[in-house]
Amino acid sequence: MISANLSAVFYLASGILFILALRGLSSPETSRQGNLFGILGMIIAITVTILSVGNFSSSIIYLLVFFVAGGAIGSFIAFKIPMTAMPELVAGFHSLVGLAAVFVAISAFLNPGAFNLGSPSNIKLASLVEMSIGAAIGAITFTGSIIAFLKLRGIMSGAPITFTGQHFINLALGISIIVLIFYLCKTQVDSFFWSVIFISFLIGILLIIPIGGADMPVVISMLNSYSGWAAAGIGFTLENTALIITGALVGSSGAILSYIMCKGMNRSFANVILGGFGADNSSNEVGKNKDQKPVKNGNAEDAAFLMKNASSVIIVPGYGMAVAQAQHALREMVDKLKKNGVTIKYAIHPVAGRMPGHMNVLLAEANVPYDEVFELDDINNDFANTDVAFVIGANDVTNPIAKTDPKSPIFGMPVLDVEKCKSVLFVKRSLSPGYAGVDNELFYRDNTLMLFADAKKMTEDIVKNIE
Amino acid sequence: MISANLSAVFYLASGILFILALRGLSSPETSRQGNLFGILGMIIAITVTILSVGNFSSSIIYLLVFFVAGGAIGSFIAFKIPMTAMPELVAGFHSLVGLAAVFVAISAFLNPGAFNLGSPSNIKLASLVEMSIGAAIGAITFTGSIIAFLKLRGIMSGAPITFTGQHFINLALGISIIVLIFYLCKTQVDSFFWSVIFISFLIGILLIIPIGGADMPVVISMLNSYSGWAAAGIGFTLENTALIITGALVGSSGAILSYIMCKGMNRSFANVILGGFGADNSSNEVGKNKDQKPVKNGNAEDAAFLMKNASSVIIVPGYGMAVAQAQHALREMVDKLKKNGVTIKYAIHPVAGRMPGHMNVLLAEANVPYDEVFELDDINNDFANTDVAFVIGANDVTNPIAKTDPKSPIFGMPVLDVEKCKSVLFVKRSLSPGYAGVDNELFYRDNTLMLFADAKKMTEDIVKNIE
Amino acid sequence: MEIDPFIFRLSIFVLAIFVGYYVVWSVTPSLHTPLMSVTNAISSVIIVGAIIAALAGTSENIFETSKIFGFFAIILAAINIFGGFLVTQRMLQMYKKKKTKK
Amino acid sequence: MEIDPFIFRLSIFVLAIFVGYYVVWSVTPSLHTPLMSVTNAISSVIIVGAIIAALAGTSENIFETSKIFGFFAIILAAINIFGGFLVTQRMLQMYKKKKTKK
Amino acid sequence: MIIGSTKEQKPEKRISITPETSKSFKNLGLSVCLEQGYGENLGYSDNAYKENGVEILDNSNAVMTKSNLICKVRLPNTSDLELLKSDSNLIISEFTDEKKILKKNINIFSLNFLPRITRAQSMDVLSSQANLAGYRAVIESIYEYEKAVPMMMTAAGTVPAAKILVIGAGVAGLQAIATAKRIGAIVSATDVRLTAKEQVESLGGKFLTVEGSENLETKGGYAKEASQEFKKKQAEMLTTAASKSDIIICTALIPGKKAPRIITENMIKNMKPGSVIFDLAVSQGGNSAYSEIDKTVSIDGIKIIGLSNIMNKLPLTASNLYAKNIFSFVRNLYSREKKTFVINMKDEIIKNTLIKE
Amino acid sequence: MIIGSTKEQKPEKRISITPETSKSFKNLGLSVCLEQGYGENLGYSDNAYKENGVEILDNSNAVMTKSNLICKVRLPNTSDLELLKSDSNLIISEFTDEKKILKKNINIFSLNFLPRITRAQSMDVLSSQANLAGYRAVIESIYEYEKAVPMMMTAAGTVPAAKILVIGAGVAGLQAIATAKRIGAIVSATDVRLTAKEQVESLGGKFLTVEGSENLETKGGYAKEASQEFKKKQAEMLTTAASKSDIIICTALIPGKKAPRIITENMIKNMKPGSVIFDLAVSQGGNSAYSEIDKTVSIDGIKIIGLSNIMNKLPLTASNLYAKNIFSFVRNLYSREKKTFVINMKDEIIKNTLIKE
Ligand SMILES: NC(=O)c1ccc[n+]([C@@H]2O[C@H](COP(=O)([O-])OP(=O)(O)OC[C@H]3O[C@@H](n4cnc5c(N)ncnc54)[C@H](OP(=O)(O)O)[C@@H]3O)[C@@H](O)[C@H]2O)c1
Ligand SMILES: NC(=O)c1ccc[n+]([C@@H]2O[C@H](COP(=O)([O-])OP(=O)(O)OC[C@H]3O[C@@H](n4cnc5c(N)ncnc54)[C@H](OP(=O)(O)O)[C@@H]3O)[C@@H](O)[C@H]2O)c1
Ligand SMILES: NC(=O)c1ccc[n+]([C@@H]2O[C@H](COP(=O)([O-])OP(=O)(O)OC[C@H]3O[C@@H](n4cnc5c(N)ncnc54)[C@H](O)[C@@H]3O)[C@@H](O)[C@H]2O)c1
Ligand SMILES: NC(=O)c1ccc[n+]([C@@H]2O[C@H](COP(=O)([O-])OP(=O)(O)OC[C@H]3O[C@@H](n4cnc5c(N)ncnc54)[C@H](O)[C@@H]3O)[C@@H](O)[C@H]2O)c1
Repeated sequence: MISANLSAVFYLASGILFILALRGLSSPETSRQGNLFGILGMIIAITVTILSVGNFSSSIIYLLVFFVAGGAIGSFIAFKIPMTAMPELVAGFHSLVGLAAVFVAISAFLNPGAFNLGSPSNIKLASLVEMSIGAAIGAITFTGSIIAFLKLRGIMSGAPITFTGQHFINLALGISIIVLIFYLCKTQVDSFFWSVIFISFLIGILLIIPIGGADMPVVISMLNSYSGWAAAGIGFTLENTALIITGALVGSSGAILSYIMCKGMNRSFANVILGGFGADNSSNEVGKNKDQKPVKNGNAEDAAFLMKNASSVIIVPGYGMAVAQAQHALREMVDKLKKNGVTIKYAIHPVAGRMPGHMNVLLAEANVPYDEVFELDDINNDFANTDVAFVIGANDVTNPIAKTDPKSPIFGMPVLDVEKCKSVLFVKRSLSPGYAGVDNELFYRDNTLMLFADAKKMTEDIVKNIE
Repeated sequence: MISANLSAVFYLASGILFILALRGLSSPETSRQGNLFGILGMIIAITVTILSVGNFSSSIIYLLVFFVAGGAIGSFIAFKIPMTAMPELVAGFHSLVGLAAVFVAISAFLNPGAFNLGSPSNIKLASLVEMSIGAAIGAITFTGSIIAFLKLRGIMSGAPITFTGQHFINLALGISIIVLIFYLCKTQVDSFFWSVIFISFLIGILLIIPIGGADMPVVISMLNSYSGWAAAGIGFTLENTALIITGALVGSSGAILSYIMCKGMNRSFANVILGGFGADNSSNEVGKNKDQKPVKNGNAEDAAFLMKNASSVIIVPGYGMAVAQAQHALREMVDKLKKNGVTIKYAIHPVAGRMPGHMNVLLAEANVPYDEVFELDDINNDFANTDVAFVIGANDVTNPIAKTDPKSPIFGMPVLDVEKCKSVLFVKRSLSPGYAGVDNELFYRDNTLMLFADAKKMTEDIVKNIE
Repeated sequence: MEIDPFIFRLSIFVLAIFVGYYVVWSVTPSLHTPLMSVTNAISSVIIVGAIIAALAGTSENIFETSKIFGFFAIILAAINIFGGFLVTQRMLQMYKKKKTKK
Repeated sequence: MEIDPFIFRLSIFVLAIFVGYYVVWSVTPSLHTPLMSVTNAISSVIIVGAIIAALAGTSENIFETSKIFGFFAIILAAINIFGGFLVTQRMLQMYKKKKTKK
Repeated sequence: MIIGSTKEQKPEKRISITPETSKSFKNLGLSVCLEQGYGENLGYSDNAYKENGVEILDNSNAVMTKSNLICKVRLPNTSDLELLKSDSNLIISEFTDEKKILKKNINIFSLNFLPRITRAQSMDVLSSQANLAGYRAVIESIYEYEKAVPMMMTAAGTVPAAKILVIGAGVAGLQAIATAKRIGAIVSATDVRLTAKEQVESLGGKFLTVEGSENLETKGGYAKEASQEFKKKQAEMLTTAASKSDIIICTALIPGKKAPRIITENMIKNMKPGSVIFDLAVSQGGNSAYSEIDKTVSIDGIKIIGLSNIMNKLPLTASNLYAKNIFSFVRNLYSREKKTFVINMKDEIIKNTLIKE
Repeated sequence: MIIGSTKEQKPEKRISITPETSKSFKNLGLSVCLEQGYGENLGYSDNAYKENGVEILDNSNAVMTKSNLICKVRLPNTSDLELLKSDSNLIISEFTDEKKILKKNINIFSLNFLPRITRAQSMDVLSSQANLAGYRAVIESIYEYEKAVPMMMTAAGTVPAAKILVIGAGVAGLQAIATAKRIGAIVSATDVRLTAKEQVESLGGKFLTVEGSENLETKGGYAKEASQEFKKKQAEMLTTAASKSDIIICTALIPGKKAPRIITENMIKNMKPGSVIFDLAVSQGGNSAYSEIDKTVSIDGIKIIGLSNIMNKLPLTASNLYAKNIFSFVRNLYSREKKTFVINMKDEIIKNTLIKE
């Protein structure tokens, strides 16, 4: 059993470790260290709590049993889950945090004495408000995360589900929660508390169903933020600094992260969060194709990260580079990559562009050394040993359909086997086809990242992100 | 008279306003707003303090008189001081804050009862430590700032003053302060307190004299940080949240700022702060010339800022652009500036470069439209109406000595009158002369900013900083 | 004239919000997912509340309803703690710089 | 089991350090000087202490030594407050975007 | 199967089989025979061919009688044709409609009739040669132009950049634009096909659009003949453009028709003395007034150059590409299983190029 | 004071006064008189001159007798010289050491002897003409070269980029490098002056350094003659370089000496057939073996071109710059106060250019 002061100091320490954890995670170099800080913070928080409660009765055995059981389940999931299922996993985990917050609030409500909050039906008003808010937010997080999980897992359709009056209903439910809390404080009647939790479950569902699958990452981050606020609410109830600091930290960083992600996707935050509104005209046309085949939509920072960390990159220029006059920016990008120790080659397809030698003219203008420029026959075998193919404004000349479909108008044309690279980046403005008018199935491959933008603009942005 | 709780809330509010103030100052768009936040925070802090002390005796009249007197002096200085004297002004102001902190500490020491810290000779130990630290740091800030002020003002030589054993003496003095505080706590004897203050005054002087004039901005920021820590120390003594928050804020932000400034100057933080060490080999050779005429040394961000906010810029390329092969980067920079609404022209001197038409070849390669390229006769009158001349790797062709000194080897050659622009940016690697071997006095002009770097590198960096 | 500890907590809360705000501003997009997952793991600090709920109080009877909720909360939070940190670790493994690089 | 307010203050102090750390990280170099000057102005919040020193206490005698120090501190801080904010304002004036721009 | 080729008649300098393609033919399972001294004028010795497995025969008659497939640039003369085995094949590029030779039962393929489909690109003689023609037309014009082309700001004053106007932005036109741009000229171009605008701009040229113009592009990517009204508007636009131009390169063609007359006497009269007009379309009737085949006409100090076979100015490069085109065509015609040439009329390429009575 | 000029003797096509400089002379307070039909061959009509205040005289004799200062490209013939007033002035560029004409008391200035000082740059004929020569040498070489220069990766195979080697990186050499680079060649260059390396690289060319070489630069920026050892090393280096080159442009000169012989018979033997050597130094003795003045020699399929007056290939631009050079020189010579030409021997420019017995 340790003194309240000492435990408060330790809670502060664990809060700071969490800050350092988030800070670490914001750059690849320090990220693993950040994670360790987080673990350390958590260990301190748990140990201090156990010590400060100071109840070493048989309960502690049960506690350990439950803790180990949970830990085992968590570890099992963490090791078994495939990397591609990350987003839904995070959503699933969130729901647990939300539910845990609800449980803690219920526990406090049922047995306020244990937390020094007064006695049942005579709970301190401030605490009552705090725990209701904590429980409500926790409940919203819980059901919201479940819906997000189902959508991402594909169990529920990813399409936004909207109906008229949606926003109105949400508003009404929100207000009713406030009213209920008010009466709860006034009367201390149990059923108000349960109603708050129930309605919050409902709100969680209603909030997330109108949001489309593509926006889920933002939603997850938003739910993350909610779980933080819930923890902070409980923290106020329990007068626990660790919960307050961490809750506020998670709450605000989650909110900011979702904002940043919206910006990265060129979506308005309000649109995403208000779901229904955004949903009708959201579906980011650029990223969608008629058949709704999914494409991976990246941005300049992703591209910069991938190429910077590659050991070899092959540049495949096409007519789009010429249209955008991106050759100078491209050259600059290559210079930067070389400084990062990346090996670069240019692969020129015989008919890239709209004139024989089109690419050569432009690359020479940008002073690309001739010995970095290779024709198809000389480079086609290299793709398999290359980390990244950077396809800039080229399309037909990479289309594997030329090898497979005798009916296609480009059948028989030799093509650059870019898809053999570990990753393929396509810079073009949309999913529309090239000169020959045939769709390019590479866009939908798993190892392809589409960078939708004008080639010059995108290349310049990538340059900015390579250091 | 308001309750302690209420005033604590207001102090929190003013702390937050100060945070917002600093945040605002980190970008030009929000900077003025930031300043307003700062003012607001200060008003709240002062009002709340007066209200919470709740003493409306005649003292308050004196208080107002002193306050208004100080305010008048401050305003007068603020309006009269020439813009060029900014750094020394800030240093001067710092000394005042330092001294004020010392005074407050003394006041608390003399009359602890008024602050609820116990009674004279029986002051709470924690408070005693806190106030001693506050007073010590305040005293260091005071004398340190005075020295910085004198150096910047030119009253004292800007050269670093070093003597052997300097660091040793500082260390000894530092230890002695700790020892004194220890005994002060033990015995509560006045003289220990006074000794602490006196020795701290000495340390302030000793810390700053070995630091060279060029490093003063870093020092000022460091002293700023000290004044913050002093305030925080006093804040702990007075149990005042506003002082604690603001002190910590100012303390850490000042430290970070000095670190950032060191990085910007490519100096090591330790070198600057440990003065003596750095002083011997510091003098940043690039920035110095044999006669020690001062040049203004800028970086890519300054250049980007200046040009982005200009309405017209004339580019003056010379041989250095060719050597660095900076034409492509230059073109990109110009594109960015145009997007920012800046009008751009290129001024080509007839003998710029090392071959007739040298610049034309390179600009054509970078696809610069011919109608933006002007020969000397056509553009020389435009400089006077232009905001910025961006001279990239040119030297002789801008040298006004050709107009004035018949003995100079370039006398009689027509030159580009870049100095008539509001600001001139020179990109070159050093102060060394050009082909003709004559020094260029423009480098030392007031409206010139030297950007020492390889032309390509610098231009690329500028591009990064234009958004 | 003691200050209510609530005010202090409020100050701490507000300042922590600022820290949270700033700390993620500069995150690289490729780290969005790991960051999200570590934040998730951290948010299971709610276990602190769960532990109190499970252990605190006078009664030795661990089958009291309020305690049962506490124990359940502990399981949930523990899943999250282990799962969250481990998964983050796995993700970060992928970002290791290649050894082939100088 | 009340917590000593000092701990709270310490928490606040530490968090404020973090905020200070982050808030200036991204500052443009051209704003270094104004930022320095506004920080300087803000640091004269020490005036809060000065006011307490000047007003507080039981004695009505304003010529008590401790009060005199307080009043002097007020003058110094006031110079700084007005000077600091006004000078910052003046400096920022120079950064106004030109009107000729679209 | 045996492939053969004989020397072309003067002035044609190009050849159809290079040592490099001989080797490719051999790898395909075909034998190659050539007339003695076949590539000498381009610096390809008989030995260079022999090293690649070519049989060198004494004279063209021997080649003609021996081969199953003859590839040439132009139609052989009648006497040579008579020597061909019946059912043998002949691949040429220019086919000048001489009915008589069709009497004998030989398959004549003219690569000029290749369909513009992606698969045929590697055989596309029109493209490969037009591309070089565009490049060389600029070199020829600059050679004839008595001023410096790029802008030079020098101590002795400024040399202004020459203005080059390219008429027709097909394959030749685009390469002309690229080349002119490289040398430092201010380049503008015009075409009747609207897609040409983006293409011209992708090379850094300026596109002169005829106002309110329809898009005169056929499905195959070629141009249609323009309406009278269009021609009038185009003429107006070009009159000012021409008067500002120092060099005009004409490349406009309409398949199967006479080349459109675009540069008029009037436009030329308004041009500056010293200007140069290069008419690549001269053999199809010419885009410019005054232009004459294989002559340089001087009108008021303006040179109008008409060169019928500009490929003779870079015969080596032209032959290399031509030989590759021929090889790609033969590879498509030859069946490795059947070890013979298969005339598969379902193949669009073969159907289009085979000349029928 | 009256300035005059007469037509040059064939084959020189350049002129010394253009309508533009006539105007400048007039503004300076000088009168200009010219022989009838003076600028006709370049498209400058007599009217164009008259509009700028020039007096057109019937024949050259009239001009010679009337003028106080004659400016020309080359020395007038003896009979014309006889007509000059005594104490009159003559500005030319090429001075071919003909002692006899100095008998008469006229001041002859040869712009070829200008000091290389900054102030003289606007009069520097050597620079202004060498610059154009460098440009044109590349155009001439490419015209003669029977392949395409830039790299083109096409459906019919890749055309490799031509390799161009420039010998001597002075004014002409640098412009040659720039021009070759523009057209898309792979350019390398060599020189004896070490500062040339940076300059070559500043134009995107590759510099071939002779190993362990001293810097052979004079104070004036010119080259010194190289040592025997240096020459040997240079030859070794160049033998490999030449064998890989398609076009070689020679521009190496040493003032007052015969041009260094750099490309040897042996190097030429190792070059590929179809290669081109352009010897700009041919009139000073030539940098290349086999090169002959105003002839194109063909050795083993390699063309060696020697053109003594390459300025005749772009006489218009050359004249414009030359006339500006002359004008700048006259402006320096003429005193507006005294309204006469002042031969101030303290002026380095005048001292150096004045030809003394
Ligand atoms: N080389 C020749 O001589 C020649 C002559 C005629 C035809 N062709 C044909 O042209 C094709 C050449 O293949 P290719 O891969 O070079 O070109 P492509 O298949 O036509 O694809 C070019 C791609 O660039 C994108 N693009 C256009 N403008 C862009 C911009 N500003 N920024 C970014 N992307 C842009 C377009 O997609 P978005 O619209 O989505 O941006 C387009 O899909 C072949 O089909 C070939 O047969 C060649
Ligand atoms: N145009 C002609 O035909 C011709 C021929 C011969 C001589 N010249 C003479 O050349 C001069 C031309 O004037 P100018 O102003 O163009 O050149 P300049 O006076 O020679 O100045 C060039 C400046 O560029 C800087 N520089 C060199 N490399 C650089 C790099 N990589 N990055 C950044 N800066 C670099 C150098 O300073 P740092 O070393 O400090 O970087 C140098 O001071 C005149 O004096 C002219 O008379 C001209
Ligand atoms: N898909 C392929 O495999 C392939 C291969 C090569 C070329 N092409 C395309 O075929 C098209 C035609 O190329 P081409 O060079 O063989 O054409 P061409 O030689 O028949 O004509 C040259 C150009 O002249 C233009 N023209 C005709 N009449 C004109 C007029 N009155 N005024 C101005 N311009 C006029 C035409 O539009 C054409 O661009 C181009 O778009 C080219 O890109 C496609
Ligand atoms: N300051 C001025 O006003 C001014 C004006 C024009 C030129 N210049 C400078 O004068 C210098 C000479 O220029 P130029 O063109 O008149 O010189 P040039 O015509 O006399 O010689 C041409 C080049 O040949 C080189 N050369 C001589 N012998 C050689 C050998 N054996 N091997 C290889 N190269 C050899 C020379 O170094 C020179 O670069 C250049 O540096 C130029 O920049 C200065």
